[in-house]
Formats: sequence, structure tokens, C-alpha cells
Amino acid sequence: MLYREAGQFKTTYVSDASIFPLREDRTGLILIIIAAYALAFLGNSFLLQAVMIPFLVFSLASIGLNILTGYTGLLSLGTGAFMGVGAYACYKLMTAFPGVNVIVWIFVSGFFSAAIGALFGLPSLRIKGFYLAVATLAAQFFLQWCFIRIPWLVNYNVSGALDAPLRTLFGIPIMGPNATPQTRYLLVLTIVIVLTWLASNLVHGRIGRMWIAIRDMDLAAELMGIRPLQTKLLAFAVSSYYCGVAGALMVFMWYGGAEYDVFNINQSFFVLFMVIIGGLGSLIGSFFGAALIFIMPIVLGIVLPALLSPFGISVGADTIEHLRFMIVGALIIFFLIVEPHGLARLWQIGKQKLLVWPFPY
Amino acid sequence: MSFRKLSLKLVAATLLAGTALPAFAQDSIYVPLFTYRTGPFAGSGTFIADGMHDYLRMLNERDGGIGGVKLVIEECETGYDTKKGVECYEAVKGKSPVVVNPWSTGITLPLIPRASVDKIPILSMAYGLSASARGDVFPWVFNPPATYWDGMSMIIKYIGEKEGGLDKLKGKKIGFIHLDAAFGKEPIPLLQEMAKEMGFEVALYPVAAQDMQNQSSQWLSARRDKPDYMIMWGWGTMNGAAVKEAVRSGYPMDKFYSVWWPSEDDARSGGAGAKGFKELNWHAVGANFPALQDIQKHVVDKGLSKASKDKVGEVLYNRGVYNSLLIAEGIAQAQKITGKKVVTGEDVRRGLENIKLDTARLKELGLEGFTDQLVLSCNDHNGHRAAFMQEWDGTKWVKISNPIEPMTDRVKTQLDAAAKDYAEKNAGWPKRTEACDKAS
Amino acid sequence: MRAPDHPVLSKGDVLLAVENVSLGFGGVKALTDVSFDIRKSEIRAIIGPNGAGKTSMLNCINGFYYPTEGSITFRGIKRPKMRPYEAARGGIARTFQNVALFKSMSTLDNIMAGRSIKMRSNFFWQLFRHGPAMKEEVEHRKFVEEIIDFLEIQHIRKTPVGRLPYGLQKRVELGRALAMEPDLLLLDEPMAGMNLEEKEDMSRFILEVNQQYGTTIALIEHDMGVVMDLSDRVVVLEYGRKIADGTPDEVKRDQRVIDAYLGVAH
Amino acid sequence: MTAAADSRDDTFPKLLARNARIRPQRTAFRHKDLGIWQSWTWAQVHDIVRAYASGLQALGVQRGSKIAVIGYNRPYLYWTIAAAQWLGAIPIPVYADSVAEEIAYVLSHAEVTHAAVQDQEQVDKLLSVSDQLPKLEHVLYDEEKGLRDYDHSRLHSIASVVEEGRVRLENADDAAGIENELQNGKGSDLAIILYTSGTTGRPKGVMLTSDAVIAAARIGCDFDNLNETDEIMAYLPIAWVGDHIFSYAQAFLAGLCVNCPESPETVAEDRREVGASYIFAPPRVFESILTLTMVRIEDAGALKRRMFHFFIKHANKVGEKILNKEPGVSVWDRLLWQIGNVLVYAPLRNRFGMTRVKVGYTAGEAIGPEIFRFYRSIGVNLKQLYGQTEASVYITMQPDGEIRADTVGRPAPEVEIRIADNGEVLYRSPGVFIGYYKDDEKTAETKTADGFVHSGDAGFFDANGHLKIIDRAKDVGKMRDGALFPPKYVENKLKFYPNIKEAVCFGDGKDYVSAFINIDLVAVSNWAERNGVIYASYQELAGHPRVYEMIEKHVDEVNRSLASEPRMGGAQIKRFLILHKELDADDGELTRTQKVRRGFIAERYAPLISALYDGSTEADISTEVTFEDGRKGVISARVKIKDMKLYPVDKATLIPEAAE
Amino acid sequence: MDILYKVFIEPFLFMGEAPDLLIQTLWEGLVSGVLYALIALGFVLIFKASGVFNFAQGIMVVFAALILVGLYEKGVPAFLALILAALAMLVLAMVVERVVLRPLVNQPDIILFMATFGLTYLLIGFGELIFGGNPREMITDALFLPQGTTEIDALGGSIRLQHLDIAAAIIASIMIGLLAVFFSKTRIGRALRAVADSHKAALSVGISLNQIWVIVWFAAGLVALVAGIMWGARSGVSFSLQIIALKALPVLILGGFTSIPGAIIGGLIIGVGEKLGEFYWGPLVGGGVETWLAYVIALLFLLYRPQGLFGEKIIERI
Repeated sequence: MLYREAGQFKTTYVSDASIFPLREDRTGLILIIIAAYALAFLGNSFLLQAVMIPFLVFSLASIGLNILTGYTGLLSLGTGAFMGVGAYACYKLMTAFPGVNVIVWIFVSGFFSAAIGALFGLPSLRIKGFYLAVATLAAQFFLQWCFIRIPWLVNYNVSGALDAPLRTLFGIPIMGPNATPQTRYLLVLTIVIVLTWLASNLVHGRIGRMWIAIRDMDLAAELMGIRPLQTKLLAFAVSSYYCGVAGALMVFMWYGGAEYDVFNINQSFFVLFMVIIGGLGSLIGSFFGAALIFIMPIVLGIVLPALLSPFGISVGADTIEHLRFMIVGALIIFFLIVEPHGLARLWQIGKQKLLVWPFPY
Repeated sequence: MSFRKLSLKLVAATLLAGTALPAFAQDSIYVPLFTYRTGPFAGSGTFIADGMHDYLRMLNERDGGIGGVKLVIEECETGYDTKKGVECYEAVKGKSPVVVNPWSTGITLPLIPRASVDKIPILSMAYGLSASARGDVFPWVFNPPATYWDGMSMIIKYIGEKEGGLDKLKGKKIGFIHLDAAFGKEPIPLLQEMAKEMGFEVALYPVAAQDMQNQSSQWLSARRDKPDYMIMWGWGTMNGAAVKEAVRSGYPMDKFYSVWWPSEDDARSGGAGAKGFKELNWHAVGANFPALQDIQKHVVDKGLSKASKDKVGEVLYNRGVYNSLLIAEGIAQAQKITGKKVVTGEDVRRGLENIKLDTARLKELGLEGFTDQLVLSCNDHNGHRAAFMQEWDGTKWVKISNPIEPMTDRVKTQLDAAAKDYAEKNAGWPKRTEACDKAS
Repeated sequence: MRAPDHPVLSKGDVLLAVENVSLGFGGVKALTDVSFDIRKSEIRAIIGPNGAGKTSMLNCINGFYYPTEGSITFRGIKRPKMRPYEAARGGIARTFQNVALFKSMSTLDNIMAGRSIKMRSNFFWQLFRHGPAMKEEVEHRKFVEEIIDFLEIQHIRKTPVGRLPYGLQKRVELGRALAMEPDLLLLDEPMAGMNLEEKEDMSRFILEVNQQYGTTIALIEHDMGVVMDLSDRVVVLEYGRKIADGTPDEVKRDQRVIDAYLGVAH
Repeated sequence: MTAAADSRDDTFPKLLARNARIRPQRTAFRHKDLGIWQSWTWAQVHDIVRAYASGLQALGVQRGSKIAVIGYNRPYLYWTIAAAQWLGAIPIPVYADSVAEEIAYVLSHAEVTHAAVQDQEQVDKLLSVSDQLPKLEHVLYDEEKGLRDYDHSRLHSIASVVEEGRVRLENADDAAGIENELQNGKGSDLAIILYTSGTTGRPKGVMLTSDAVIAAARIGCDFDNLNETDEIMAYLPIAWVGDHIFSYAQAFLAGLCVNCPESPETVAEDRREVGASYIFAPPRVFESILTLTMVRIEDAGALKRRMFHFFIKHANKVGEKILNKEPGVSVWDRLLWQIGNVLVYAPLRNRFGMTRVKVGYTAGEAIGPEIFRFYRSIGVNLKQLYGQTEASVYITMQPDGEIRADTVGRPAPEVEIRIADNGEVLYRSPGVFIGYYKDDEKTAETKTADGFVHSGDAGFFDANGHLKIIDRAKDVGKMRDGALFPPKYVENKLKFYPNIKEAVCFGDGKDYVSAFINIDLVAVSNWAERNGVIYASYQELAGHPRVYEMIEKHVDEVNRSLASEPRMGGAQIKRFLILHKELDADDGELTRTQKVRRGFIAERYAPLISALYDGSTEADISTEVTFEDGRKGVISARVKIKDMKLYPVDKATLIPEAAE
Repeated sequence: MDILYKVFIEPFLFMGEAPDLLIQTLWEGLVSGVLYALIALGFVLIFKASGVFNFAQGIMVVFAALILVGLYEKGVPAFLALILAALAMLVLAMVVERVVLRPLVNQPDIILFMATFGLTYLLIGFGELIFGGNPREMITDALFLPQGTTEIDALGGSIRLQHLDIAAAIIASIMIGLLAVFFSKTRIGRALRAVADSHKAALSVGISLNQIWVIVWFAAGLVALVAGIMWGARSGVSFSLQIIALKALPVLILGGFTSIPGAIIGGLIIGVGEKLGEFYWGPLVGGGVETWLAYVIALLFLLYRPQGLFGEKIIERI
């Protein structure tokens, strides 16, 4: 209904291959980005700090896992650990070379997780499906063990934890306790936008096609000359890069310090939920998934007491938590039944409906 | 209430979430309690949460709050999960809390740097970052009445006494079974330092969080290493499982010591064999104190508590009560110093620095003999108070020792080094600018 | 288009020689001592009753299986044990008995995926989708569009292949194989499950590929009419053994072939 | 800007040269090919056509040569026309879907020496009839696919010819020669021969001069203010005069951009992609779009469906008035239309690819009024025109603000029209043809001495001076009293009512008009349900007195409307009956395209017809029918006949004389 | 060289030096192996018959045990509580079939896998809501499970065998035996095997797919109940038990997803392997290797034999 695709024809392959071929989509995207930036100046610190920053961080991690699981079809349960590698690498780098701006290190830290990710991706040549999930579980538990066991990683901190020292950009604190949620949000937002753009370039090009080929029919892909190992490893590396950066952002831009425990198996599951609920093989789905899985419980935590209190039911924080669990669980099942291809598919259907409006198809 | 109104309310609630609710600030004091009644550590968390809540609730019910100002008590469920803990912090931050109790070392760590920025004191009672005992470096963080280092030094001291002097420890082997996390690993440097000096040997048995209920290898190793003593730094389900495994593997329970976290349930799970298991404590168990009786009367009997009557007075319940005692005292002191009725986080920080729980004050509070006296100051945010040893007799904890003073000198050096290290590593860590109050 | 280090073959030279190939899975012998050759620019049919080992033969040729005995010589070079992608990069493309398309991709992307081995722009440019990456994308798109045009599938260019009818899927699959610009094209039952009209179209495409690009084609097909019309030479397998080899007319007259097809053994 | 051209630009190649001069960078042609819209600017087109002409010259094409153009809408085929005209040769476009025999007839009739065709398919057709075409020297093709191994001694790809031409043009003499050829072209030269696919007999070649075509094109361009920013979709057969005028003549004259679809299957999608601003389609295209719309909307959710119908109803009420900028639409109605525009009309226009439509035309046959109104009410400026190949299209057009569904508009500028006694429309305009190629007899038959052309259609001017076409002139009968009897016109009026599915009228040579009526089962059974009419079978329903009552009302309305129209009053229906069975193609009563086979019906139902004219009130009939399973059976029935009241013919409404 | 000595020589020397500890370690390994196998068995049952990788198996273990203990605490006699707990698993199986499996039939594996994730969340929330988050004690006495220890002095030391562990091993063996009989001797069991091969085949046996799902989920629920009792008796009933269920994954990998004997043997290998690893090699790297050793063992094994211990060799076809 909002679309006027009549007259939007393509006269070059470049424009035909563009990721958003329709003007309306481009406009929408720009509006969303503007709104996201505007939020930095409109939202209160709770919204920025406890909702938006983690949402963006998880979106980035979901994009990472989506590249691996959604696009390449390799199930991974090691996301948490790969995020951890990024965080620890970032910590080591920025404390070892405090002279270099931390933003650089955030981007560089991803390369370390990429390397580790590729290493644990090696078995993927021989192992498939749930079997591969176990290989990544090995990564998850082994790396997590390394985080505790190697004090060098935290510069022998007594607390055994990562902390976020003060770092500035043009004299404005961007990390550490003095960095306002606003600056951190803007930084995270920018990083996420840039990385999402790059990811979208990748998945829409040759590499993306190779990944999807491997996912859809790996044998056929190989018989077409696509090297399975290289392609899978590349997916592992790129995926882990995103997870690594997300991990660094999580610790230093959101928590402001964390123990190894935040990279546990639950974190891996959490991101996997996001990817699947959001939609396998969809970047926008990663955002949807992160929104649903992360933000919805927060909203529930706020809404449930308000919902129950008028009826004279005052519930404890723990009951709310239990209800949250149940509702999230039920919603996961519900969404899978309603749309097994995730929210992204719903979004796509919605867009398609708008496109063909008023017709149903 | 019509559905329409309800939904409007919902919308409003959603919109207002996390924003400052000035109504609180007018005539009440907002005290958020971070609790975890869910998750793998709920076994410890539930009792503490009950104790914390009930004491404050009792003050509201009995006295109408503190200094005539009602307390607004709100629990925020963390599930011992850092992510949710940080979310809780953000959620309560806007409501001007006078103090936060993270109740998890993992949550405390990210909050420490924020405390001074947000002007909210953090009370991490005998957990968290040990170095935060240094009030001059961490003006906003309090961890009374003792640090884990204090605890470790006390246990060693006690063992030494039992052996007939610390020098007798030479050649002994001490096993340290701990949760494989920052919390469990914190005392290791001190333990190893003492081992070097006193000539005993240390064997470490880390237990990963996901393997808390599967400790057979650790205890098998203990059988191999045959340590003379076992010391445990455990949390949640780990404690109970450890006691069970210790019994199963036939480890002599009277040689098994723990820091102050195991509950009655934990000890009980070892069955009859658990008799002799010892842990540190700094406050009494049991409900035979006027204040606790008041809790029974005003809170539990009225059904305002989640705790059942028989749990009142259990060790972790009383631990919660102690925590709330500190909160209440901090607020009361703040009111005294500032003369204001409704105090802020800043005031309570000053109040906490001026805590002076001497015998007279404890008696006044109806807690005579409940705990040793505690005095905090501008520089000392911990007190490094003595604790005593209690032993499981098969049904309850029995106090078996006099207060054991920590080895302050030893702990102090560790502490100073750690505080310095922390400040250095966190480049730009602010120098204390908050003025010190003269002890009143 | 091929790398120049290969010997240049002209029409009629032996492109691929299968010598005494046997293939076994555990105890089961799929192929026994099969030898034949495929000559440059010919259409070579491999026929035989069900279970004769035809698909196994193709699988050996493109490196999916490695023969337990015997050897395969491609372009005059005896092939070492290789992975399928190496065979593909060496110039062997194929289609599959059961369509093996990338279901979630569009027709265009499927065929573009067939160009993957020809695309060289590095990861960095792929990240930005600019410069060489875009240039390359456009160049190959042109090539792919020619294939689309050739196979007359313009109207389904952007349709996800999963939604296409079977006949069109087969056509897209052929397009994907053609995108590799193969020297040797293996077609595994390209006309299975097609109606007459679709078969005619497909036959036309196969012939045109063969004639226009000089592509050597080896095909498995059940429709004898099609086989006899299309192919230059036919090899007949039965129970994993070769029973006949020759021109369609020769094969048609071979008694063993007649027996095999008329069901003496069945 | 207007399409006023330099007076010297009297041929299309000259117009092309002018376009290359004044708008070199504007896109002239687009063709969806290899996935994208390949584009050519006027400068490029000029360049190609010039080289092409030179190449053709090398192949022996010269002034007066005939060159056939066969294929779907492809830029190179249009350019073949231009290149041929450049050399003074005469292009002869041929319908691409003609079978080889038809092509052979046209080509040999036109004595074609060269042919430019689209692809292998057409080449094969030509080769298959090459023995009938001894004069055909060279065949050029656009798409090489499949033709590689053909004998190329007489076969050339257009690209190679253009290339050859380019090489030749490097030679100054050849270049000058080509320039000469361009300048030698005159407006009075024969520009093109369009073969009309006559319904009967062999196709006739309509010869048109450049002057005629340009004049006609200019009429259209000026009328609707077409200019170089407009886009047109070229998807109708290039051999059809409409396409030639719209996609070629007007494009060259006004600098329109011509868009060629990828293939016939993708027209709908390509149309949407391009979003042309100037569209043309025969009524059946509009009809099928509308039908598809209605079918699809029925699959939509209930809410959406209701919203759709609500707004369409509203549009029906005020949409046309708003489009026509008529006064008298309330603010509320306008607002509602705007809301509807957001929710329904604009999205619909978008789906139809009509978002950017400035003006759209339909012609060829009568468009259903409701279809016509539908498009106008949702804001598509759709108009009707009446035209013929012999007139280079334009005879009448609908000016803005005077658009009505039931007329084809006023005479187009510079067109004179008169109505013959038998109702036939005659016209004279600058666009009329020279004559039929090699058929002077027919030419003489069609063209009067004073230059008027017999259109073959019967019609009349209504009170507003708009022409109304009623039927083919030869089908219009005369009643015994000499009054006109246009059966199709009356039948269409009847069929306008949803309850009437089919109607067959009789009256030629009779005293009065009578009619068979077939009820629409779906509509009438709905009506029956609402009105508590109980029936057991179609036959019973058809014979039900209340159904008769209802149909009688419809017939009465038709009579009243006929009475108010000039010269139509005599065709009022005096007696009618409702048939007891549905007319069915299986029984041979309808053609497979659902057209009434009047003669057959008259024979089969002879007893009924005689009853209609013998005054009886009932008649028995038994007919053989074919059931769905193929069995045959006999249905017998007694059918009632109703008499109608006739309205006096209003003599005041005189026939307005032909304008201009 | 020192490190090589420590890795390759010393542990074996130590094994020889203290054979009692070796035996004890092996025993401990076997016991936890049996328990892993019990959990893995639940996975296998469901995977075999419905192709669903049931992540909720872990929480089902906790849930079953909690119901048992919870009912007992409410005063229900122990064995009645046991029956009621079993019935609860039947109800759960029916609800799962109706609400989760039936609407998701024919969806890809990963979707069903995710749905069991949702189920896990649901059960955690529900369980905690009803029973609270506190750990409980298994009602060992009331169920007449043996307690106590037999100490065998042998091999220069002593070997301690927990009666409970022995009972666990015996009960697990009985369970497995019963399942084997069920699968091979009963009509339903044969149908289940048929369904593992092809869904159509199952229909020919005259049992609907839906019924089969209920049956296998119920069977898995019973296995979970037994596993819950055993683990609970060992280390208490708490929600953190469900994390241990993850250990069933490497077990499954080793044994193959569809093989019951595979699950048993895999469980034993993993159990013994990780205990040996932790006990003899763990100290070299600071201990705690148990957390990942099982996965690494499985991983290495997979690289050697991707189809698992008892899986058919995969011949890829196209």
C-alpha cells in the first residue's frame, strides 16, 4: 500500500543488484536510522542503557550467529565463548596499547575471535548438523575454562574480572563509568550500523551465495566447485568476528566490567533463540529476534505487575520472573508454530502484503 | 476497573518504567533489594532475600519506617545473572535508591565504577571486591563486616589453633574446594602466600558452575591428595552437593571448613554423616532476639513474608537480617548526620561510613548478642570484624568458638595492593573527593 | 576460458577415459571393471536398467566417489584422488537426478552461484560491494543473463526456485551447470519426470549447448528415444558392468542390451 | 512543449535526426533484455539507424524496396522501420504470431525483398515458405540464438548489418550517400504498408504516407500534450496501426521514450516496472485486469474486502467527477475519496502499473461502461477513441472533461465525419490512406471521390455531439418501416443488467423487435433467495412469473433509453421471452469465445421466433441438449412471451450534423 | 621433556602405584556414566521415534524429580507420589504432543529443536512457580533406596562403593532391559522401531503417529523420572541439574543418536573418560577440565568416525 514500485525500473545491473531496490525501502531505512540516532537525545538513561545498548549488542551477536547458522546452515552453540574471546582480546589490546583509541581495538578484537572461531570450525568439514553443535559446545566450555584458568587474560586482576577503564574519543569519555549512556549508545549504534552494512554486503554477494549454497545443498555446492572447507571456515571466521565485537561491546559498552560467567552457555542459547525466532538467514531478523528475546522480558517485567496489581494480586519479583520464563517459553513455541521461519518471514510477508495491496497475493 | 483503564495504566507503566518517580522521594526512602529466588543459586538466595525483606518490612510495620519515614522496599529478581542484575540496577537507578545490594560478586563488579558516578552507595556485605574495604579508594562501596581474605585468615588461624599453633601447620596439606569463579578464586593468593610462609601445602579443587552437582572427581582427587583439611568457598547448590560428596567419599567432616555461605539445608543434605562440618559466621543463628521476635510478630505471622516460620533464624535468613540491619543503620545514621528525614544515596554513604554498632546500639535495636560490634569509618569500609566458627551437629548450627580475629596485617597488605592495582588498571579512577565526617 | 596449462584438445580427441573402474561400498559392488571414453564435443549417453550403476559412474567422474580400482584420465592426465570441487574447477559440471538446486535462492542467484569459481574479487571488496567486487558481479551477471536468455527462463529470474515446477527446476539446474562453462557436462536424467513438450525443449537445449559451445556432454537418460536422437555414442551398463558401447544404432542391435531392456534378467 | 516539428522534418528518419539534435541525451528506447532495461538515447538510436540504413543499402535495399518486419516489439525492429524509411524503402510489419502461410501471402503480395525478423522461430517460418517467396533476398535477425549453424549466405544478424554500415560510413562517399537518402525522403512518400487482418478474406495492405502518419501522430500528441518526458510501453503487435502510431510515430515526433517488454509472458510485470505515462490497450486488457482484480480481492480477508468494496463504491459515485474536475462534489466526499486513494486507488494504480499515467486510451471495440468507469473513478485518465488503420488511427477522441463511457468522443482535430443514411460513419482527415496496395477495386469501394472513407461501422452523434458506434454497418438491419435495427447495440444494453446473461434480438425485416433473454443463474438465484422466490430448477426459475416481472422492468428501461436516442427509437423491444435453458457452447449456440451464434439460434428455436411474431402468449419448444457428461437429452418447455409497452420516439432529438 | 613426562608417564605410574584409586576412579566414572546414559536414553527414545532433538530432556529430569519430592512433602505416600509423578509425565507427553509436536509436524529439525527450548523455558518457569527455586532433597529413604557405603580393602587401599550407586547401576540396567524388551517384543515397540525407519511403515502397524509420539515422550518421561531420582539422591534436586543434561550430548555423539546400546556405552565412555582425565591429567592444568573434556572426547571421536559408535556408515548420495 505504501509502495509505488511502478516506474522504479532498473537500467543497470548495479542498481538491479542493489540491496534495497525499492525507493520506499530505502526511505524507510533512512527514517529508522534517523530515529535510532534521535533516540539518543530523546530516550532516558534506562532506555538507552538497559534496553537499547544491549539490544544492539545482541543484534550484532545475532547477526554473527546468523551468518553461521542462518546463512551457512552450521549450528553453533559456542556464541557465548566467541563473544568472550572478543571481549578478552579487546581488554588485552587496550590495556597493552592504551595509546591507540579503543574503537580501533574493538574492531581489531574481532579478528582474534575470528581466528579462534575458524579453528573450532575446522571439524565442520566432516561433521554436520547436531554433531557439529557438539563441536561448538566443546569450544564453548573449553574457552570458558580458559577464561577462568588464564589470569593473564585479565592482567592478573585480583577480581579475576574484566573492567572498563576510562577511554576517550576527542576528549569525550566513551568507556568507563564516566561515559554517559548517550555517548555509549551512539558509539554502539554506529558500530552496529557499519557492521550490519558490511554483513549485508557480504551476504548479498558471491560469498553470501556460496554460504547459502552450502546451506541449501552442500554436496551440490561442492560439485560446483565451491570449496566446502574454505567457505565454512570463512563463515566461522566472519561469524565469530561479529560475535567477538559484540562481546567486546557487551563488556565495555554495556556492563562496564564483567566476569567470565557472562560468556556462559546460556548466552549462547540466548543468541541462538534470537536467531531462530528472528529468522534464519535474515539480517533484519537478527534485530527482530534480539528485540523479542531481550526486550520482551523487560517489558513483561514492567507490564506484568501493572497488569496484575489492579486485580489485587501483588506478586513478588520471583513470581514475575517465573511468569517471564513461562511466557517467553510459550512465545517461542507459539512463534515457531505460527511462523517457523521467524519474525523476518512475517516482516517479509507484511512487506509483500503492502507491495501487492490491496490484493492478497 | 475497565479494560480500557487497565490498558491505559499498562501503557503508562511501560512508559514510566525506569524514569524517576518523584512521588517516592517526597515522603519515603526507596530501598531496592536485588534478590535471586530463581536460578541455580536460589538455594542460597531465597533465605537471604527473606531475611533482608522481613527486617525492613518489620521496621515499616513496627516503627513506621526509619525516623518516621516509610521505607519503600522493592525486590528486583536477578537470578544471580549479571545481565539481569545490571538491568535491575538501571531500573532502580532512576528511583533514587539510597543503597543497592547486588548480592552477587558478578553484579557488584560492573556496578562499582558506576556507584561514584550515580551517587548510589553499594553495600556488598562480605562479598564483592575485597579491595573495596578501602574507603579512601572506593568511597561508594561497602563490604562489612569482613572480607573473604579476612575469612580465609580466620579459618587458617582456627585450624592453626586446633593444631596447636600456626607453626604446626608446617607440612600439612590443605585442600581448597571452590567455585570456579572470581568469588571462589579470590582467597587463593592469600592462601598461597600463607602456605609459603607457614610451610603448608595447598591443593586446589575448582568446581565449575555447570558442574556444581557433579563433584565426584574433586572429592576423588581429595581422596588421592589426602588433605588434612578442606576449606570450601562455595555458593548455591555447590555447598549442599559438596557436603554430600564429602560424606560419600568418607572425608572426615570435622576437618571440613567453609566460609560463611552454607545454609542449614546444605548441611542437612549430607544426612547424619555431615555432623562436624564447620563454617564461619559472624552473627547468631536462631530467632531468640527481640528484633527477630518482632519480625515473627509483625511480618511472618501476618503473612507478609515469603518465609515460613521455621526458616526465621536460620543462618542465611539471619544473614539477610544482618544485611538489612546495616542498611537501616546507614539510613538512621544519615538522618542523624544530615538532620534530614528523607535522605539520599549521598547521605546514606555518609551514614554507612559512620556506622557504629556497639553493644548498646545493638541492644537498643533488639539484637543484643546477635553479632559482634561493628564500626566503619571513612577509610575502613569493612570493619574486618571477627567471626566465629560454628559446627553442624546434625540438626542445627552450634557456635563452637570465640570470635576469631582476622590476621589484619596480612589482609591489609593484600588489600592495599589490590586497591592500588584496581585504581591503576582502571585508568582515570577518581581520587576520593567526598569529605569525611568526623566520627560522631 | 580454460587455464592454458592443459593440453588443447580438438574435436574427437579423448577428453576423459575411464579405465577398469570398480567401485564398492563395503560388500556391495556398484561398478565392476568399467572402461569407456568420452571424446571432445560429443554427446555420450550412459544407459542401463535401474541400479546399473549409472549415477555411481557419474559420481566417480566428478570426484564424488573415488574408484576402488582403476583410473580416470581427464585431458590426458591421470587423475589423483580428488575432492569434487577440484573436479568442478577442472571443468566438470553436472546436474542431478533429483534436482539439487539451492532451494531458497532465486533462479538468478542459483546460476550466479554457478559462477562462484569464476569470481575472484577478494573479501575486502566483497565487504564493501564496490569496486572490483561490483564490477565482477556485473560482468558475471551479464553472462548469467545470457544463460537465462538461452534457456528462456526470463520470467522466473527472480523467483525462488523452490516454488518452480519440476521441469523449470531442471532447466535452472542446467543453467547453473552451464554457468561453470564446463568442458564436460554430466547430465543425470535431465528429462526425468518431464512431459513431452518439456522434453523437447530440454533436448533442444542440450543439442544447442553441444553445438553452440562445443561442450562435451555425458548424459544418463531413460527415454530411449531421446538417447538415440541426441547421443553420438552410447555406453550400456548392467549390474555395474559395461555390456555394450557404440553408436546408438549399434547398441540398439546388441543382443545383451535387448535382453537387459526386455527383461531377460528382470 | 508541443510536438510542433520543423516543417522540413517530414519523414521519420528526419524526425529522428532532429531528436538526436535537440534531445540527444534523452532516453529514446528501452528494452528489458538480459534482466535490465537496456537503454538507448536518441543520439545512439540515430547513430544505429543511420549505420543500419547504410548496412541495408549494402544489402541492396533501395528506394521503393519492400522490407518485412516480423517479430515482437524489439528496438531493432522499430529501427528497421526507421532505417528502411531512411532509404525510402517501405517497411511492412507483419504480425509475429502469423503462421508461415499467412506470412508467405503478405510477403509475396508485397513483393518483399528483405525481411528483418526477431529470432530463430521467425527465420524458420520464412525458410519453410521460402519456395513461395522467390523475391526474398536477405533475411536479417535480431536474436542469434539457435541460428549459429544456419546457412548465412542470405542470413544476417542485424547487429552485423549495423556494424557493416558503420564501416561503410567511415567512407565519406557512403556517408554522404546516406545523408542524401535522408534528405531525398519526402513527406508525400509512401511510408509504410500495414496489412489489416481482415476478418474475412485476405489481408489488405493499407498504404500510408509519411505526411499522413505524421499528421495523425501530431493530432494525438497535441491533443494530449505528449512530450519527451512521457513513457510508453510498446507491447502491441508492431504490425497494428495503433502500435505504429503510438510507439513509433508519436515517439519519433514528440520524443517519447518507448519501452519494449522482455517477452510476451512478462508484459504485465514489465508494465508495472516501467509505469508508463501514456498507455494504450484494447478493452479486453482493461477487462481482464479488472476481472483479475475482482477475483483476487475475493481471496482477501473479509475486512480488506469490505474496505475495498466500500471505497470502490465511493469512487464509482464521485471518482469520475473528481477526475473531470466537475463541481458539486462535497468536501466530505472529496475527503473520503482521498482516504480511498491512499488505501485503495493509489495502490491499485500501482499494481496496474498506472501510477504515472497521464492519459490512457482504449479502442478497437466497445469497452464495458462499468469497466471504463472503474478506471476513471480510481483516477486513471482513461479515454476512448475511435480509429482505423485507414485513418492512421484517429477518427474521434474524447477531450478532457467530456469523457463518457458510452460514446467514443468528438471528431478528432482536423477530422471530418458524416453519417450515411444506413448509419455508416464516413470520415476524412489528413491521416487517411492512399489506398490498398495492389487493390484499386477495394480502394475505390472504400474511399469516396471526395476523400471520405467508409468506416464500415454504424453510429450516430448524440445530443452532445459525441459519436456513438452501435455496430458493424453490415450487421445493422432495417425493420420493415425502415427504422434502424442494431442488434448488438440493443443486446448490449440488455446485458448491462447483471440478471441478464445473454440476449438475442430479432427484427431485421420484421415489424418490431423481439428478444430471447437468458437469465444469469448466479445473479437471479441470489435475487430469488433475497425475495423468497422458490424454484427447483433453472427452467422453473426462468419461467417464474416474478422473474418475468423483474426482467420486464429491465426491458422497459432499455426501451425508454432507446426511445430517447436518435434513430434508435424504432429498435425498442416489443416482445420478449426468457429461454428455458442456458445458451451453451456445447450445444453450438455460442462460439467457444462465448459469442452468440445468431443464425444457429434462429434455426434451432424457430418455433419460438414464430411465436414471438404471431402474437401467441406461450410457445412450446423442445431442444436437444448435451449434458456435462456428454450424454444427450431433450428438454421440453412451455415458454411464456411478454408484450412490452413502447415509448414514443422523441422527434425533438434531431440528428446533429457532422461536426467540421 | 618434563611436560611430556607429566603428561605421558606420571599419570600411568600413579595408576600403578595406587590401583585402588584407579578402580575407584573407574567406578565413579561408571556411575556417572550410567547416569549420563540414563539422560541420553531419554534423548535417544524421542529422537529415534520422532526425529526431535529434545533439549527439554534435562528439565524433564528435574521436573519429574520435583513432582515426586513435592508431592511427598505434601504428605502423599512415597510410592503413590511415584505413580503420580509418572502420570504427570504422561500428561506432559500428551500436552507436548498436542501443543508442540502436532502443529510443528514436518518442520525442519532445528525448528523442533528450538520448540523444545521453548518447552524448557516453560517448564523451568512452571516448575519454579510451583515448587520454588530451592534445592530439594531426594526422598531416598521413603523410596527404600539403599544408602551407606561398602568399603572394600583391597589393592593396598580401599574402594568405597556407595550402595546408592550400585542401586543406580542396577536400576539403569533394568530400565534398559525393559526398554529392549518393549522395543523388540511388544506391538507398540515394533511400531516405534518402524516409525524410526519410515512414518508410513508405522501407519501400517495401525498406530497413529500421534499416539507414538505420546508413547515415546511418556517413555522418555519415565526415564527422566528414574534419572531424576538417581541424580537427586546423589546431589540433590535442583534446577541446575538440567545443565548436566548437556553432558548427554557428547554421549549421544559417541553412541549415535538412534542407538540405545550406543547411549549406554557412550555414557560409560564419557563418564569414565572424564573422571580419568580430571583425576589424572586435570591437575596439570589447574583442574576443572571435566567441564569440557567430554565434548572434546566426542569431538575427536567424531573426526575419526562421523557417524558415531553404532551409527551406520554414511554413504552420501545425490
